[in-house]
Amino acid sequence: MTKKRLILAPVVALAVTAAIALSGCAANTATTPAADAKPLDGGTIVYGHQQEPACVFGGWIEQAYLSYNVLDSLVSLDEDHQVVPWLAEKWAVSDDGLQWTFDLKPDVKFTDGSDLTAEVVAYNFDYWVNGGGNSTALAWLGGYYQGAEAVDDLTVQVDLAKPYPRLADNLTQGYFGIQSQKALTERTQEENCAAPIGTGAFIVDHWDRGQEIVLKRNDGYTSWPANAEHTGPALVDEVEWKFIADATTRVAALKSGELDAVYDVPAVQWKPTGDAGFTLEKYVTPGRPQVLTFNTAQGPFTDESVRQAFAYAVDRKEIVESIGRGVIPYEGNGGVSQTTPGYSQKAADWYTQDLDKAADLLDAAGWTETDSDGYRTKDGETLEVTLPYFTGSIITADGVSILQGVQEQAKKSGFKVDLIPVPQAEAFSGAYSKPDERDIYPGYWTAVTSGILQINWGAGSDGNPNNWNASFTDYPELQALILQANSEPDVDKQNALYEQAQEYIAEHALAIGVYDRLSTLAVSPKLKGVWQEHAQGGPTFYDAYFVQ
Amino acid sequence: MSAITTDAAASDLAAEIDNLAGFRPRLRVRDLSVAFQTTGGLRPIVQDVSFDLYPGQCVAIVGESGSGKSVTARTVVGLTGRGARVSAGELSLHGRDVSGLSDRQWQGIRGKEVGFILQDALVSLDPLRPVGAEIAESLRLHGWGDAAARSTKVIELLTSVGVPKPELRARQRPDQLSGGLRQRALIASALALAPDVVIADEPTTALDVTVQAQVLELLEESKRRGASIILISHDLSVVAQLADHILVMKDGRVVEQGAAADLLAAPREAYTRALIAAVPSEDTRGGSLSPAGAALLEAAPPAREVHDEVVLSARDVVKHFRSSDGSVTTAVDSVSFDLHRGETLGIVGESGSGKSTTGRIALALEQADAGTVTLLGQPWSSLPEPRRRALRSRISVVSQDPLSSFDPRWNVERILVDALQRGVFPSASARAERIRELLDQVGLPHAVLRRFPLRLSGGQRQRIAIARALAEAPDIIVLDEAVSALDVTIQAQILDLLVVLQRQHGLSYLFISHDLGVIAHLSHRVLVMKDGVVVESGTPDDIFHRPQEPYTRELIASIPVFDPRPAQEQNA
Amino acid sequence: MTATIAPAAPRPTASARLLQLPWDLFAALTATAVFALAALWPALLATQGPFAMDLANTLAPPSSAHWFGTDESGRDLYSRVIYGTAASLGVGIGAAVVSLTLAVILGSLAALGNRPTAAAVGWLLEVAFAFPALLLSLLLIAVLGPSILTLILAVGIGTAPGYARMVRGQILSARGAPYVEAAVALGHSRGRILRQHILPNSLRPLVAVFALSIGQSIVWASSLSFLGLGIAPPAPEWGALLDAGRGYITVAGWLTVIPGLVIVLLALTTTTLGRHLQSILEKGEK
Amino acid sequence: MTRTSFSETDAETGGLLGSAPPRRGRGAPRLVVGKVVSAALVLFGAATAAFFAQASLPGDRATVILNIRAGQAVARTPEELAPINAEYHLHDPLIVQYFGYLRGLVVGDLGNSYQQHRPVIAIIADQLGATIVLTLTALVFAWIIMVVWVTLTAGKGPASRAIGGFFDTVAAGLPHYWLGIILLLVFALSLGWFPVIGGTGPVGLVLPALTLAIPLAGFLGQATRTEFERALDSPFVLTARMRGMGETGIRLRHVLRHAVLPAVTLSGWALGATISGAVVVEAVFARPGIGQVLVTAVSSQDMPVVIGIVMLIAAFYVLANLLVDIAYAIIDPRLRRTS
Repeated sequence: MTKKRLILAPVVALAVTAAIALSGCAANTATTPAADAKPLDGGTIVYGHQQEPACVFGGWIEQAYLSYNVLDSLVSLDEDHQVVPWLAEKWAVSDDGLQWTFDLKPDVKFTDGSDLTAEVVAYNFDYWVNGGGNSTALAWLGGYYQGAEAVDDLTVQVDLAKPYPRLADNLTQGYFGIQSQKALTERTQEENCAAPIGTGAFIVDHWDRGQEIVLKRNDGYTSWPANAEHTGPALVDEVEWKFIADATTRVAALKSGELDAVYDVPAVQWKPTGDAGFTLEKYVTPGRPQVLTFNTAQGPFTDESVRQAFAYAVDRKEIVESIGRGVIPYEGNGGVSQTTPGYSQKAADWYTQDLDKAADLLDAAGWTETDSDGYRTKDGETLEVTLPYFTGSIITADGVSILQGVQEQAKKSGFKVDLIPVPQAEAFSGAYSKPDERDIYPGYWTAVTSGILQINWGAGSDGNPNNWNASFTDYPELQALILQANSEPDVDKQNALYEQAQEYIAEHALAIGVYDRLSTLAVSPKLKGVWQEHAQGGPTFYDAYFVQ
Repeated sequence: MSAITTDAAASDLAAEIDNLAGFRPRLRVRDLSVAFQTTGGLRPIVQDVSFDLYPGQCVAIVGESGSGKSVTARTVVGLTGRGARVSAGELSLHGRDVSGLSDRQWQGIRGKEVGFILQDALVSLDPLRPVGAEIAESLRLHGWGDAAARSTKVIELLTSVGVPKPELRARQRPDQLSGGLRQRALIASALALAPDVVIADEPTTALDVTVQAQVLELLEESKRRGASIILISHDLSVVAQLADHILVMKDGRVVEQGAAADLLAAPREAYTRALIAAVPSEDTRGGSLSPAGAALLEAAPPAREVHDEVVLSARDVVKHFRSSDGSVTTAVDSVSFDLHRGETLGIVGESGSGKSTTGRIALALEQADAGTVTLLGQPWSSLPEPRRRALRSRISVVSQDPLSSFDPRWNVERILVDALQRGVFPSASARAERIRELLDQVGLPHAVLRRFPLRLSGGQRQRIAIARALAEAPDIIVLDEAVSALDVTIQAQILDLLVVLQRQHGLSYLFISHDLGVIAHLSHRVLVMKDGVVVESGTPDDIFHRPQEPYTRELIASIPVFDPRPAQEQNA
Repeated sequence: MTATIAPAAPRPTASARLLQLPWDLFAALTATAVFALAALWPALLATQGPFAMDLANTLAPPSSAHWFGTDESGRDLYSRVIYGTAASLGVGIGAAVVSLTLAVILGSLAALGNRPTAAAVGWLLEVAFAFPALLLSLLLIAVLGPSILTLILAVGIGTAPGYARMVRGQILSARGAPYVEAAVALGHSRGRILRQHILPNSLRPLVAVFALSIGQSIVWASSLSFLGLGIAPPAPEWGALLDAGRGYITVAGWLTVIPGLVIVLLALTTTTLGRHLQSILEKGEK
Repeated sequence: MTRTSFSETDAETGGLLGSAPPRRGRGAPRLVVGKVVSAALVLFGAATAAFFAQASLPGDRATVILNIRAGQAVARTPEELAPINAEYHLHDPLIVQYFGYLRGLVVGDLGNSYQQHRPVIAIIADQLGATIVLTLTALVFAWIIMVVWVTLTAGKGPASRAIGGFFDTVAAGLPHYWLGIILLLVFALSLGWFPVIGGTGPVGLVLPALTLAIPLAGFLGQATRTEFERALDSPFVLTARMRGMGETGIRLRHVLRHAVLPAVTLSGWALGATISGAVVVEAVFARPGIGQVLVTAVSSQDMPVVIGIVMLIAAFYVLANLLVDIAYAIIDPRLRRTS
């Protein structure tokens, strides 16, 4: 008897385990505090984030998220997409649009005790653009920025080569946090990387690599942005910014109460998490959405008809909506996302699935034959296109499924799409970055304004091509529209120009949008006041507090 | 024949008388049968075995491998094994029925009321633990004293079985002790709680003859102190030393039983007679050991005079071995000998005496550090291997374990064909004819050609090994413990075969064995080796009757006296 | 002691022999047949194509229409598992071939090469052991790009050192076997002994190891798929299926549990086959 | 010359399972010198292999360094790359870089991370503790599971043998990440017995360690079971029974010690190899550890970190095997003197 039981034990255990695993039940729900629950003083927010960057600041969005809580920028973006004061109390631009002056808040101190002065800010500008400190800043300001200097203690002047009326908007992104000049010059690169010195609401206390960064409240905080919900130091004592790569684990830990807030809730978890009583924050990133940019310099997509055929072949909306489960918004616009100022709905609606049109266009382009697998051919050559995508940070798991949907639907019209997942190392080493290596490039780029079009479509100069132009082709007409828009001080006129640029992209099918990039948060109901930063998303803990 | 029934009836009567006298058997076994569950159904292993064991008495169970003697002994202590079906008319210990005891109840009996001694302590004591711990365990299991008392008792026990320096030995593992010492330790662990009944299952098998004598002496002593002993052995000469009553088992049945002296002197059954006749000794030399061998010997050419021609000659051969700690042992030290044509040169010695190494050097499988070996008058040991190959056909080998000397992938035919040189037997038909001839010579049916050695019996394998050794009609065969692993009747057949083959082909044998009886039976001349040195050499007559060296004398004295002739004849 | 072996029983007929198979071997053979069929002729077993999407029926739990349920794109998991058999088995077998080929070469050199060769190969093996196999795979994949071939190479090379040591051990032990000495005593040349005895006897156990190695390789390969280094999705290779299902574990557990069970089943099958093969070979031909 | 069955079985099982044949001594001082030299050679080999493997990666290392700092995946101009190439001497001939690196190794300088701007030693030191704790705990768990399971099921008739062996095989064939996810799902998510993200505390260690331990237990169990059953049939076991010893006593006091020898050898190998499993487990359970750092470093071509970790793992492997030798000698003292 005992022997039998002994042998049965693991069998039973395995069966139970399998049953529980199969049922996939995890019915944790949050205990929602009463509506009139009292705010608590202090406390520690345990936050689960996806990716761990190498440094707290830099040109990568993962760094911007952190920087935003530690470093203050000159200006901030509010909910209504208006630029509001932060370290700069006010700012002005000269009539020719070439000189910007920022008046700084007085008596602001860095957490290393040094003062925030105009000189420090000017040093920061230089550090971003010329000192290699921030490549994204370089991408934005390169070609415009000439120099920065302190006019007096609290007034800094930035000189531009060409007018850039939306400079302040761009400066609201987390890449542009102001650091202590003293720290930048006196401390080692390693120290600044791990714990940059800013004037922000939180101070980097320590970093357990691979695990978490602990942020401590800056008790002497005086420089909150105008769009903050309260004044004075942050409300919580501490933020444990944990790195948990696996989305399922993150959400589960939130549900089990181990985390107070998590970043990036997968589409499939969205509704259940909300139903379980957690606060959901969805932020649709402005800038370039997840678009498919065609290589118009080489390969089958040099032919506009083929590009258009591809756009007609795929029901992007259906794919995004079923795989995105209503959480991920469909985005038809190949230029900018629906939350970007100057968005063109017309460009977004340019193509809807029409298989007949796709077939006609392909016939017209000479891809008349069909091989045994159903792929179109021309002169014995298969209509095969390469679509490499960078796994990990750029294309999420949901994104991969969506691309597979695109592949499957394009197949019906005779396109053979080769999906190639490219691991990070390969991506960063410049793989699939040349015209002969890919036909379609999927990718997003967060931005505050439609000025992103210049980064994505701007023409390069001789010998210095614009590597960020994924079509590998300069379109002078498009470039003219964008440049004109960039320097147009009137917002409505500027937006109209940007819309024209998007329509140009749509008309020539240079790129087609697929879905909008999201920054999502799920927050425990006992934690209030967490909001997403408005320039490009990500959690802001300055106003956050616990309730009973 | 009605002898057995009469005998059994007589013993029943005796038992009854004993009972009345209060002299009851310690162990009473009636109609014990054991069968094992196999895939092909129940297989009977022991059938209807009955015997009594009285205080101070030694009952011996004799039989060859597979006869069921060990199973009988184990069943008596409830350790028959998995899948066994045991039935018994009676199985009682001290008058208490033990046939239905639970395992836990048995645990209380084993070691306390019944002691058990197995063969070779090297594997019968836990090789990873000090012998002292093993002995103490016997005490601990039955709640004897505390740890300190037990360790004192262990020393006492080791002393009582004649282990010198017991404190040191108790801390050593079996592999650090000599064969004699560890076997004594094993006995000490079995006798720790002075059990009334001692079961000794092949207690001397694989032991050197001198150690065997010591072990028998210890058993004898424990018997004198009143212990009852069940002695299991395949070796009649061992049994003859100790047994009061003997059961002869064959195929699970008792073929004959009776008082030891009577049974040995006047065996009633043919099987018992064959067993007795098969024991080789100095007295059997020149005669046959097996019934089949007798006919063969008669048919074979008569024994020839040993030729003067020296076929193999060793001069001052030395061989050292380096051990792990860097120390050097001399395995063979200045050994010289000549082997003549048609002669059997016996090399006898205990384990570690260097006799096997000597054999391997003679075969040039081992390179001597000094000295030379010549074969048929030609250089042999000094040649490099490629140049030796031409001469290899002149000398061949039969080892103790033929099975491992056959490539396991090959059947008998392939093994034998492989031994034939293409040059000598160029055609397939010539080879086929030759191997059939070889099988005839070693007395095997041609049907074995398709079989694999693993599927053959030990005797058959050894015949194949001999056939292979004969394949190219060599002048010399080195036989290294070639019959040691065989049952006594099979050994007898092989020894007879060897004699016949020698007479037929004029073979010279270098015959290496630890068994003095075998050496005495077969050899024309004998070398006695000890610690790598030849201590004495001479004719068997010299060695066995007029040993010169003290070591030889000790060796001869250790041979169990086994003379099945009736006592009065012996006296005469 | 030599046990007397009973004369061979009359040979049972083939069908009787099949019925006498141990249950685990019988189960393993059945599973092998199914796996082989799925690998060679998936269309026979699958209910639909491996990539066919049904966007109206995503993440459906196992049902009579979709035995293993559907994934986030409404693809039928059962059909995908069936179609993935070829790739997974291919990786397993391919890696086993690569691994054992390398192992035989390196192991033979280490056991039979002259002193410097043996020492160098021995050192190489030691380094290979000390070098994390995962890193080796990462680097290989980084150099060659993820593909079935890379996966085969990565897994094959990663598991080779262990088998190489085994081969070396086998050869060394075969070289010291009494039957080799018997062959020397018969006057056979070194080459003949190597050819006739040492190599066949030491390499024979590899047949069983090969079967064991297939299962291990598939488990290994699926680990690499988990790290995003395997065959590119949406190819239905099992490791890739597992990896793809991971994100849905709490809402659609079957996407992870079932491919995992299939991998375990295959590993179990090959191990069982290998074990039996080994014991058959050890027992010798009957 | 009677050979015992024991000395043979060691070589046999050890050999079949791909482990080293039991090492035999050659006298203490020579042994120590030999061990040190061979350890150094192994480390040298591992470092060399890691260096050249990294160097052979496609793509320009400076581009990678720059792209990661920027979070971009684009081609870079020579002007952009020049400062990086200068900083890390990436334009020196490979052989010069190699010898420069070796020189650093000899003096114990593993260099600085390209991405974290920190000394590699510091990066490794940060993560090492968690991985070592995980690995050792897993090893202990594996041994406990294996010993209990084998002791309970080995040599108890065909049914228990089949079931015991079945579970060994299943356990050994479980993919780490799959097992990890299932354990997480069942015991953390559904039952809530363990935290989902354990961190480095003892409670958080249980599931990750089990994830590594269960397959390892199956693997060790396969080797041990065979030996266990062989040992159960040994004469000394019969002797112990005849002494009145019970089944449990025999299994634990006598048989186990003999049976674990191959598993001890395998453990040395497993300790070195667990790192691959650790990577996966660390990912599933969001644990810090060297595995994560390794994957990140490889994908960011952070060569100094990669080589540093390789050196560390190689050293760990060498150390583990040394410990195995010692453990072996403790369990089987015969090896100390046999030749």
